[in-house]
Amino acid sequence: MVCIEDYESTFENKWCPGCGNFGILSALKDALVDLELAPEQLLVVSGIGQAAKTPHFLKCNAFHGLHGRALPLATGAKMANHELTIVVHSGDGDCYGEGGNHFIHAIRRNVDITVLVHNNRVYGLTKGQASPTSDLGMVTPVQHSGTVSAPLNPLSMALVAGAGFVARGFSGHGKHLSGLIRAAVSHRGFSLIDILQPCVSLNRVNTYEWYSKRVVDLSPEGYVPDDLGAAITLSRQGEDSIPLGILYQKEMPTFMDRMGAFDGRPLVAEPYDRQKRQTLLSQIG
Amino acid sequence: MVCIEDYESTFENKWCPGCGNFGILSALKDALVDLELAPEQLLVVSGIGQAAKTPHFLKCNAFHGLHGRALPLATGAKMANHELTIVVHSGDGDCYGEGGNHFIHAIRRNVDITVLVHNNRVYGLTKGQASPTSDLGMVTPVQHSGTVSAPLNPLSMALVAGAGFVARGFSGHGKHLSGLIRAAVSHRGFSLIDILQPCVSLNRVNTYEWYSKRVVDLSPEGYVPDDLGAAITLSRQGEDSIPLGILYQKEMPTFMDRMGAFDGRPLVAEPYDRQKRQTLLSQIG
Amino acid sequence: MDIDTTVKVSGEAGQGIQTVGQLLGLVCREAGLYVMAISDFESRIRGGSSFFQIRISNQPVRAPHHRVDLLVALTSETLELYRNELSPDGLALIGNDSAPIDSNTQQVLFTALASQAGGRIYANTVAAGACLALLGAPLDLCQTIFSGHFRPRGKAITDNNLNAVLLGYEAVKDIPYSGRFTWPHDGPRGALVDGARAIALGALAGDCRLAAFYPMSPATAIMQHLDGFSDAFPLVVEQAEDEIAAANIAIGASFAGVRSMTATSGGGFCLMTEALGLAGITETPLVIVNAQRPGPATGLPTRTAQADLLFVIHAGQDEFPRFVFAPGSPAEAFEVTVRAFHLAEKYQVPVIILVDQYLADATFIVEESLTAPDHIERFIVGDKDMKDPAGYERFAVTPSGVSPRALPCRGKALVVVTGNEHSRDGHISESISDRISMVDKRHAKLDGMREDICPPRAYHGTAEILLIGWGSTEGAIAESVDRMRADGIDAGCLMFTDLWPFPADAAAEAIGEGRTTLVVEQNRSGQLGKLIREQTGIACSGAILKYDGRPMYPHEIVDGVLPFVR
Amino acid sequence: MDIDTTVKVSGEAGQGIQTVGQLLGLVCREAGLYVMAISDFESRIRGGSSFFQIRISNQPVRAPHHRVDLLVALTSETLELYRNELSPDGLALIGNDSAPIDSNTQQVLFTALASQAGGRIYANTVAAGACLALLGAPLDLCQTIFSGHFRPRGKAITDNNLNAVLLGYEAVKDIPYSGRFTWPHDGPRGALVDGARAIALGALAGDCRLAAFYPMSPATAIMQHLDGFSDAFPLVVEQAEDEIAAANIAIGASFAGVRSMTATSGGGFCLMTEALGLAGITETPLVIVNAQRPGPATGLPTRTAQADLLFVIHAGQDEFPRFVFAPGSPAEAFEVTVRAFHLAEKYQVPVIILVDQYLADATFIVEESLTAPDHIERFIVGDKDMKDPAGYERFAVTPSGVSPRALPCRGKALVVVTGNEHSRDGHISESISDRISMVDKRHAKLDGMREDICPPRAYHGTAEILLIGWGSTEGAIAESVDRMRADGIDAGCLMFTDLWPFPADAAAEAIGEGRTTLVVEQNRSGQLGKLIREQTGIACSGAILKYDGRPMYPHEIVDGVLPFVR
Ligand SMILES: Cc1ncc(C[n+]2csc(CCOP(=O)(O)OP(=O)(O)O)c2C)c(N)n1
Ligand SMILES: Cc1ncc(C[n+]2csc(CCOP(=O)(O)OP(=O)(O)O)c2C)c(N)n1
Ligand code: SF4
Ligand code: SF4
Ligand SMILES: [Mg+2]
Ligand SMILES: [Mg+2]
Repeated sequence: MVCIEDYESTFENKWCPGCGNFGILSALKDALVDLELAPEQLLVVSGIGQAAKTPHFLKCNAFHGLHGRALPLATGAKMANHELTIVVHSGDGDCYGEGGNHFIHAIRRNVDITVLVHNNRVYGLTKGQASPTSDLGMVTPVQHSGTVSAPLNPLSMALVAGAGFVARGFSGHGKHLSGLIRAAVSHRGFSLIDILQPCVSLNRVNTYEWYSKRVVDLSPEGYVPDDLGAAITLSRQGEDSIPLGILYQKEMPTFMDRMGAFDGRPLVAEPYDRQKRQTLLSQIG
Repeated sequence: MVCIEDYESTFENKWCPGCGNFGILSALKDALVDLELAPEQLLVVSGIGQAAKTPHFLKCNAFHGLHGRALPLATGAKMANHELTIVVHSGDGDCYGEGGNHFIHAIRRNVDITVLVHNNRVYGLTKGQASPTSDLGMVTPVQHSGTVSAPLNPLSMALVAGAGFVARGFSGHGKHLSGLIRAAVSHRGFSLIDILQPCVSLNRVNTYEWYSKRVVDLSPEGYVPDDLGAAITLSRQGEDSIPLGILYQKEMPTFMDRMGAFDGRPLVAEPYDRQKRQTLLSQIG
Repeated sequence: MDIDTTVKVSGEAGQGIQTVGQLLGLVCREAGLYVMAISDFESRIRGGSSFFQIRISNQPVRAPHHRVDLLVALTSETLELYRNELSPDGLALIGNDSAPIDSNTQQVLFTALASQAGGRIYANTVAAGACLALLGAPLDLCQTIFSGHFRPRGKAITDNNLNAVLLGYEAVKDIPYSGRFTWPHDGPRGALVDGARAIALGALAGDCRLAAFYPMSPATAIMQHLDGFSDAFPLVVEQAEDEIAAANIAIGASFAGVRSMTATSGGGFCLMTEALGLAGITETPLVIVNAQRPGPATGLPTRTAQADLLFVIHAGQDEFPRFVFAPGSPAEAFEVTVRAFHLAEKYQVPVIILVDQYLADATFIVEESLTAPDHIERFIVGDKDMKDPAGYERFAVTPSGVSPRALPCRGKALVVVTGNEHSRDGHISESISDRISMVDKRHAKLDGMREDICPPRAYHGTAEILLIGWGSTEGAIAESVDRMRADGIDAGCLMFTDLWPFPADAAAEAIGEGRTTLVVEQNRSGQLGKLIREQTGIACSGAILKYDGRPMYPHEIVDGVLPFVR
Repeated sequence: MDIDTTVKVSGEAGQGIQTVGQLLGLVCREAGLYVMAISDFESRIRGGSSFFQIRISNQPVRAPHHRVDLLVALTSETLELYRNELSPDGLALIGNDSAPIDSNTQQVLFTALASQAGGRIYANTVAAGACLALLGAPLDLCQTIFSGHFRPRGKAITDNNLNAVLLGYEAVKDIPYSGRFTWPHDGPRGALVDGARAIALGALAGDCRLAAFYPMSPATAIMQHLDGFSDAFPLVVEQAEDEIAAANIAIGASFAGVRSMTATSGGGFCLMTEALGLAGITETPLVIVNAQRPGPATGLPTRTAQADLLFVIHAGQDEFPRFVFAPGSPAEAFEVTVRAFHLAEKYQVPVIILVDQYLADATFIVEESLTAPDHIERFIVGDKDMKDPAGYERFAVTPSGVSPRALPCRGKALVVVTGNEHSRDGHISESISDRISMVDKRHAKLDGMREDICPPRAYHGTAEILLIGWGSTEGAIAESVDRMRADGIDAGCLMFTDLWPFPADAAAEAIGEGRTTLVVEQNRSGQLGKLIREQTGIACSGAILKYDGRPMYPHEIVDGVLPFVR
């Protein structure tokens, strides 16, 4: 039996009081407990940013890597040991800005990992510059006249890139979010949850109130997430009503399925077959 | 009067005989001539690859940069001098692989440049490895059992990223392509033409014949490229019938519009106002 | 020096400590005092422990002091952390949440007073008022500065802050403090400028017109200042999607004809190294600021280091000429930046400016007047300068290695450049002769570049013990020299700003032989020491190395020298 | 040495020149001859001028020869380009499109004969047949090799090729050629291996299980060979979206417990430098091959250089221990690669293997037997090795600097790592003491690492003139020494494979003083010379530098030495 306490870290939490990240962290713990996943079975990989600090505030195996590079790190770890359960925590800058290329290509690979993007629509850790999801015109310390680039739509991107699990959560709806995380981790293949996360210190536009007025839970509406076209349309919907839930889910062959694992065992568990290597070395012409 | 000869370069062309790039090159020249654009008014920017060699085979101003980095180069040049007409030549690896992140974000900026991607669905210059648009399962020298990642759909990506001009051309349909290029260069804002380009040396799957059987010109079908939803649907269509033409076009404020050019003049043409700088320097506290 | 006081204001991130610091600095400046202030913060937005430390003097000060005379601790954690830094007759002010521990500690109810003034958020202003009162600052001066500072934020906020400063000022009236001094009324000695702002001002003066960047501490502040200039000047400041884009945008802009730059720190610089080579082979002027912080990788994002010297000198595959400069103060950072833009265009090469978190964030009174060049020499040719514009060759071979540079679409001359090796016309060439002539041509620039390099600056340069440093440690090293000399130790120093091309002859001459030579650096291996040995054959006698991410203090250098004193 | 013949086959890209070369090599090998072959190609897929040049001898050969005895020019352009390399009694075979110009030139209708054999595409096989006949190779040997080579491609293709080889063989029967020699029947002396294949084999022998890469000449060939092993061995070879991803995938895999690598060239290496630092600070083993080519930027993509030495030693912000190795031959490349994987895990550091296009593509007869280690020592701990797995600390401080390394999700011990500076448990720490202890701990590894470093290898190491080189020029330098000694010049050489940590004491001792020391390098500035001076204080007397992108030939070195001969 796994319980919440198993996941409690003694490491001091460094987020601002009231930050939406707390909701994500506790939804994550709830989901992990529900999934009966023990800390030693979990690897959390992250980039750099406030979101990416998550693994320190949790008891688990952790690789807190470089800004933007969580996905390739996680990909490599999964390839080495496909028995790992890997959850990636990333920020909107980390995943869609610096790491945008990896985002697209990790989806193409369909590596079986879960990606939780704490989308606060701002660069938190570096003190408030615009992120790829910041509102057009948002004023920041380095964009004093407001941003001039249109915000990126991560869900649409993930959908057209071919992701088999695309969802949106809200850090203010913990229970719902925890359910999404459970579903995402259980999904075989690449799963993305873009999580709306108020940054109480630096984003004065997209606040708890702003979101609370707009978010709409898809499931009571009877939405069935099996139609990619419908999911894309939904993902493009204006910001007056922001759908929460699984927009699209479809199981597809994963990277490991397509690759054909060497003999079913994770690479890391294979013995070193000296004989076989020597035979090859002795036979080369 | 601009004529084709103005664009003839004496530099030896290094593409393979029969390569689809020749069709693109001549469609480009035709379009430039039709646009009455003289070589000295044109800047061609490219990354690295067979496609990216294009500017050498043309008489024009040229910046043949780094693999994957044509878009930021072009963006910088446009910012410095927004009177430049900039055409980017890139490959599927260059633009969607190494340069994937710039692709998304250049679209978000809506810088007024034209991007021609010679999409041969293979890494040409490096001798035939898979590209992001290679067919799933394509066998290559480094993917001896076939690729395991799903191909990327550049048009869908561009559409959901918010591009205001998204088209597909075919190097085998020169006249049609030349019309597209004309339209793209005339479009105010970021314009993308993904050009189907047979690589006769290294891609044995997507040949002239393969394409010729599949491509369908949109315009005789009465398609009007003003509905983003319809364009996305069209872009996702299976490969039995591959639509050619402008999938979507919409003029939107460009980067320069939103930024508000300093006083209408290109940055490069502004005088150095010493007095104004000195006043600021003398007043700082 | 009769006034030399160090005040440390500490607390959590988000408590407005930087604002207190800034205001203290402004009040001192207005009175005609010199200040030198450093900032210390963690990589977080709220909570934790951070401080602002300001040294106030009636003489120029160019390094922080390790002994604190007045500590204003807004949290009990920071009181614990920093009380051991108090000088014997120093004083600590603490707020409600700490209990006074000894006679050097006095409680002031910052938060309660702040609430009185209009809200708890004014606690920092209360603290500033208390602090200024203890130092003996005239109340009206404080009020003038505070109201000037807050005016842009509206009357209500200004009034509340004025209330707060007054309450703080009054609250400490009866607290005895030996550090109180008589304030001059001399008016400002100069501007209050930190390294980041100095670089931004230098870029503006140097006619930079495009800055592309990706946010990264401690470089972001430079871009923030530049962004502030972009309404009034022809200047685009663009946040890119990543550092690779930032560098390539800057190169594209430079190619198209404007002076351009980017600024980053180590990790971002890594990502720019390929573009650095592109600037090198296409001979496109480019200015890159690398504001160093401790690494490797993310390291200590908000701390300081001098550990990228050898990296930036060798960054990028193969070889190409570049300049590397490391200014020692905000005033020099301004100058070096202006010079960087000039030299980048003169030689058509990339220029790297190495600063660090300490210098970027450290505030100095800059007495030197900051001047914009009368004229910007662009080293650019147009059709009118050519016999045959149609035959223009971007990479014409010249004895200096510098080819006449035309701009694209500004005339009949077509400009063709490539990151591949090329012939003179800019088209790809794989021929042996083109390769050799292009490598030699690029290499040839080094001769001219060396002539534009400044030798290291000596201070008591013939002393028995010679400290050798580079960049931002200049103030600390110079002060350590003064202190040692005052103690009868014959110490001097040699400071390098221009590090590449390395001024080898000047260095060898200045260093000479037969005395104790110690490099002073903020890295683990003594990089300047290695460079000196590589370039001159001289092995220094030792090294004083600090790599904990904190600024170098003069006393640490003195301590490091002592074992070498005979 | 009674047999020492150099054959050059030249023509357009796409004419199958590499195949001719490969077959010539196989035939020679089968007969028991030694060969050493180089490839020269342009950055294009069809057309242009390229060649394959093979040196054949009955003695081991380890460098190319600049005089061509037999030139087979499939195009008139390449005849023009290379005929001046013909030795006085050399012979050029030309096809239909060139006219014989002198008595040294003979026409063979390659294309016409090829059509006879089954199609114009067999022209290369016709040429191979002609070439082998002129050299005196036994026909049956040729036929055996050719049929073995083509068999996998089906009977029709095999038959056509056999026809073609025969037609070529017969066509030159009456052409007089003084270079014909008597072929031994000794059987293979060893395998025919180029540097790229040697590294791939070394990686396999070293138990590499994941290779992530982004295609880049001249490194791609390594990955191509590895990909070929991935069906039979537990090995994933993955093409990444870019080099940043490749390096991070490799790091992720290594962290999760498998030996991993990536391979690239300069521009890609630039993009990996940030990840290199991540491996450094997280102490994750990583092997990176940098196959050098001339730069900067895209440079000469298909040519060779040795110009990244100082870059890879200093790459990445701040400082962290790493190994840098540059093997001198395919046999050594194999060994070094096996060793790289071992040392990466032993010290938990990144290891950089520096090769270059020349070595990657150059084929040698490797006589040394290539052996896989009996046992792979992983230096990994599990719960069973710990008193208290729950208290496991990934970065425990030890005297060697190496901490017991556990793997994630392989037991109760939780593994926490970060690219930020950290405390022993792997969590972020900004404290001064953690920072110092972690820097010192990482630095401490250098002591152990130095013990695992091999000193430079001397050959006539006490000679009056000492050539000093590194990496792939070993064969050329050694042969130049032999030639000079044969001419009565007292020359010797010192070759470095292990370059970092630099074996300073061994180097200083081996170089000594008072004689002529010349670095021989393929870069413009003499990087090894700089490194030696930095590390030992010894300034070499001169440098023989070649930077045109072409391999180093022994005679060029001899020419470079002559001015120094008294
Ligand atoms: C290569 C590199 N570039 C820039 C940075 C600086 N940096 C750290 S976090 C961050 C952005 C954080 O934004 P986001 O990913 O949205 O995370 P948040 O803090 O908002 O959760 C940046 C730019 C870095 N660490 N490394
Ligand atoms: C940083 C970097 N990585 C890799 C390469 C090697 N490279 C050159 S071109 C190319 C891919 C070419 O493919 P594509 O962009 O599709 O262009 P094509 O040749 O097919 O037209 C690669 C990987 C490089 N030059 N630079
Ligand atoms: S800055 Fe924003 S995202 Fe970061 S911890 Fe504070 S509230 Fe959360
Ligand atoms: S390799 Fe392919 S893309 Fe490149 S020139 Fe040849 S045919 Fe064209
Ligand atoms: Mg964010
Ligand atoms: Mg391609």
